[in-house]
Amino acid sequence: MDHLGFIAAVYGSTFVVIVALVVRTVAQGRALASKVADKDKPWT
Amino acid sequence: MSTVVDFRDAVVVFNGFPALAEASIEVQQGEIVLLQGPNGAGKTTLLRACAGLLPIVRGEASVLGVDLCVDRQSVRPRVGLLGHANGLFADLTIGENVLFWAQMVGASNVEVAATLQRFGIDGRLSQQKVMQLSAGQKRRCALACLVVRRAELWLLDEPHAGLDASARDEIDAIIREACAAGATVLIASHELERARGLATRSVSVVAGRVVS
Amino acid sequence: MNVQTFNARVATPTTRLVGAMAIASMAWVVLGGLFVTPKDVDQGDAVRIMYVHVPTAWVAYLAFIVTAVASACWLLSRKHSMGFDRVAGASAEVGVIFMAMTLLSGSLWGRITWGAFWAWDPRLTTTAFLLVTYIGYLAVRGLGGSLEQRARRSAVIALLAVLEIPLVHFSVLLWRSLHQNASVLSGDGDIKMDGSMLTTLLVGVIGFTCTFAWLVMHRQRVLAMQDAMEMTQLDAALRERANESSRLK
Amino acid sequence: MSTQLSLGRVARAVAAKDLRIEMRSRVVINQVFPFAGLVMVMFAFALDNDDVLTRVAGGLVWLATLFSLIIIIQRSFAVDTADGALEAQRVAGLDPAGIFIGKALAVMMQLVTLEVVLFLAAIVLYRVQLQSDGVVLLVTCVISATAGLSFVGTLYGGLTAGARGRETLLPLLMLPVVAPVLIGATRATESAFMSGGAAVSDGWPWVGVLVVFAAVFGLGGILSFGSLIEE
Repeated sequence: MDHLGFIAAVYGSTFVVIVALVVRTVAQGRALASKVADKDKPWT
Repeated sequence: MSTVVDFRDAVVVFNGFPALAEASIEVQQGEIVLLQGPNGAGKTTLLRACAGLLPIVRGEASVLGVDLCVDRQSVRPRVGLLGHANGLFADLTIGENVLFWAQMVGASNVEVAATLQRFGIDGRLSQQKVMQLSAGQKRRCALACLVVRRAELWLLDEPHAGLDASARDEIDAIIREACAAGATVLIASHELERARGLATRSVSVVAGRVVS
Repeated sequence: MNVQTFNARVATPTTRLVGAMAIASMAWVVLGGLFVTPKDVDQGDAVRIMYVHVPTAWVAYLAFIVTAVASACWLLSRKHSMGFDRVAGASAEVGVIFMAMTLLSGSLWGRITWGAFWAWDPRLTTTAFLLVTYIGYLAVRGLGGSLEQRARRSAVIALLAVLEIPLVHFSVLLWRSLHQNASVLSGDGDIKMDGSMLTTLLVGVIGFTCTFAWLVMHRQRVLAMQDAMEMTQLDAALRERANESSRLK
Repeated sequence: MSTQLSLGRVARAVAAKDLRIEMRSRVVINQVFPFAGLVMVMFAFALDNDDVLTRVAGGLVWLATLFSLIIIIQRSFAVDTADGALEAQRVAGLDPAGIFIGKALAVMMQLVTLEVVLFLAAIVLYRVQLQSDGVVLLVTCVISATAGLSFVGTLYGGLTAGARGRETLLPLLMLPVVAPVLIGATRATESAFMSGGAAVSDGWPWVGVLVVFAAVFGLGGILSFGSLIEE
C-alpha cells in the first residue's frame, strides 16, 4: 500500500478522536447521573 | 391609590447566587420606602430587578402594573434607576449629559436649564466635563438626568453617598417634590437618620428577603 | 451529601441501537476502506482517505445545520424550551471537532493528490471559516449569565453565522473564479467508483451520522443534567439564605 | 410621563453623542490614526519591495482599516460601559435598533475619515496611481465597505461589551464575519488603482457583494441588537 503513513494518520487520528469523545461523554454522563435526581432525567 | 411595586416570593439570580431569595414587597403610589440592611443583603438587586434589568427566576413580580416575568421592556421608560454607577459620559459636559437624556424624552431646553439651576450645576459649572467633577457633583448631575426623564418610579441606590450636607438637603427636597407630584420612591441608603426622616416607611432587606 | 443513589445510566434503548449501528458501520468502513475496496486508477491507495474524510465533512456540515435549526426553533417557540438550546450547543461542540478532523484529513489527502496541504478553494476556505465561526459560537456560550441569556445570545449568533457563511463562500468563489483557473479540486482528481467503493462510502456516511446522533443525544443529556444541577444548587442556596435571614431576624 | 421616541431620533441623538465624545476626547484621531499610519509603514518594512507594495496597496489599506476597526469599536463601547451608561440607556427603554444605528453611524463617520487618510498615505508611500475613472468606483467601494464593517463591528461590539475577555473575543467573532468585506473591498480597490493590470470595470461586481453584505448585516443588527445587549 503506498502512502501508508498518510492513510494510517487519517484513520488513526479520526478514530482516536471519536473514541476519546465517546469515552469523555460517557464518563461525564455517569458522573453527573449519579448526582442528579431521576426526575430531572426525562429520558429514563 | 394603586400598587406600584408588587413582588411575591421573587427569586433573582446574580452570577449563580440567589441575590433575592423569595423576597416579597408591596409599595403603594406616593410612598417613599427606605430599604435598609447590610451590604450584600440584596438591596441593589431588588432595585435593579424593579427596573426590569434582571430576569425573575421564580415567584411573581410586577411594577407599575406590568408583569416582569412576561415583559421586562415596557416598564423601563417609566422608571428611573440611579445605581452605583452614575451612567454619565465622562468626556461630555454636565449640560450635554443632561441634554442627551432630555432629547430622549422630548424635554425642552427651558426645562433642562431649570433643572440644572435647581441642582446648582448651571452657569460655568455646566460647561465642565464630567471627568473634572467631584464625586458629589457627578451624583447631582446623575440625579438631574433622572429628573428630566420624569420617571414615575424612582429607584435610588445610595443617593446621599459622597455628598455634603447642603447637597443632601437639596436631594431630599427634590425627592419630596417628585413624590408630591405623584412619583413613588425606593431608596437604599446607609444614611439611616437622614433617610428615615425622608421616608414614609422603612423595611429591612436581610439575606435576600424583605422584612418589615 | 446524602447516600441516595440514582440511576447512573445516561443511555436508553434508542441511543444503544444508534451506538451499535455506529460501531458496526465503522468496522465495515475500516475493513472495507483499508482492505476490500480496490485502488483508484488515478489516485491509487490515497483514495482510501475518502472513506473517512467525506463522512466527517458531511457530519461537520450537518452539525452546523442542526445548530442553526435548533437555534431558530428556540427563538420561534413560544415556550423557549431549553431543550432546543442544549441540542444547538451539543451539536456545535461535536461539529467543531469533526470540522477540525475534516481539515486535518483533507490536508493530508491534499498533500498526496495535489502536492500541497492547502489550496485556496472555496469549499476548503468556507470549512475553515465555519470552524472559526463555531469556535466563536462556543466562546459566546461560555460568556456566562442566566440560561435564558445564554440561549438567546447564542441563538442569535448561530443565525448570524447562517448569514455569514454563504457570503464568505460566495466571495471566495468569485475571488477564485476571477483570478485563477477553476480550483484544483475539479481538476484531474475525479474518482471513478465501482460498487464496493460506493457502498463503503455510503456505509461510512451512515456510520458517521449515527456517531454524530449518538454524541449529540448523550451530550445533550449531560448538558440537561448540568442545568438541573444548577437548579438543585440554587435550591440549596435558597434554603441557606432562608436560614440566614431567620437567624438574623 | 415619558414617551417612547422614534427610532430615527434615538439614532440621531446617539450618533451625535458618540461623535461629540470623539471630538472632545480625540482618542481616535490622536491614537488610532497614528496607529493605522504606523501599520502602513510596517507593511512597507515587511514587504520591502516597491513594485509589490504598489501591487498590493489596496489590500494593505483595508487590512490597516480592519485592525483600526477593532480598536474603534472597543473605544465606542468603552465610553458607554465605563460608567454604566449603556445600562442607563437600556433602563431608559431606548429602542435598541436606534442605539445600533446611531452607534454604527458614528463608527462609519470615523472609519471613512480614517480611510481617506489611509488612501492618501497609500498614494504617497506605496506610489499607487488613481486615474479619474477609478475615483467613482473607489468612493462607492469605500462607502459600501465601511457601512458593512460598521454594522458588523457594532453588532459584535454590543455583544461583547462588558463581557469578560472582550478584548480577545471581539476579534475572534468579528474577523471571520468581515472576511468577505476584506476580499471584496480589496479587489474593488485594486481595480480602481488598476494594479496588476486590472480594469476598472472588474471592480463593480465586488461593490455589489459589499452592498449586499452591508444590507444583510444592517438588517440583522436592527433585528437582533436588543437580544444581544439584554441581560
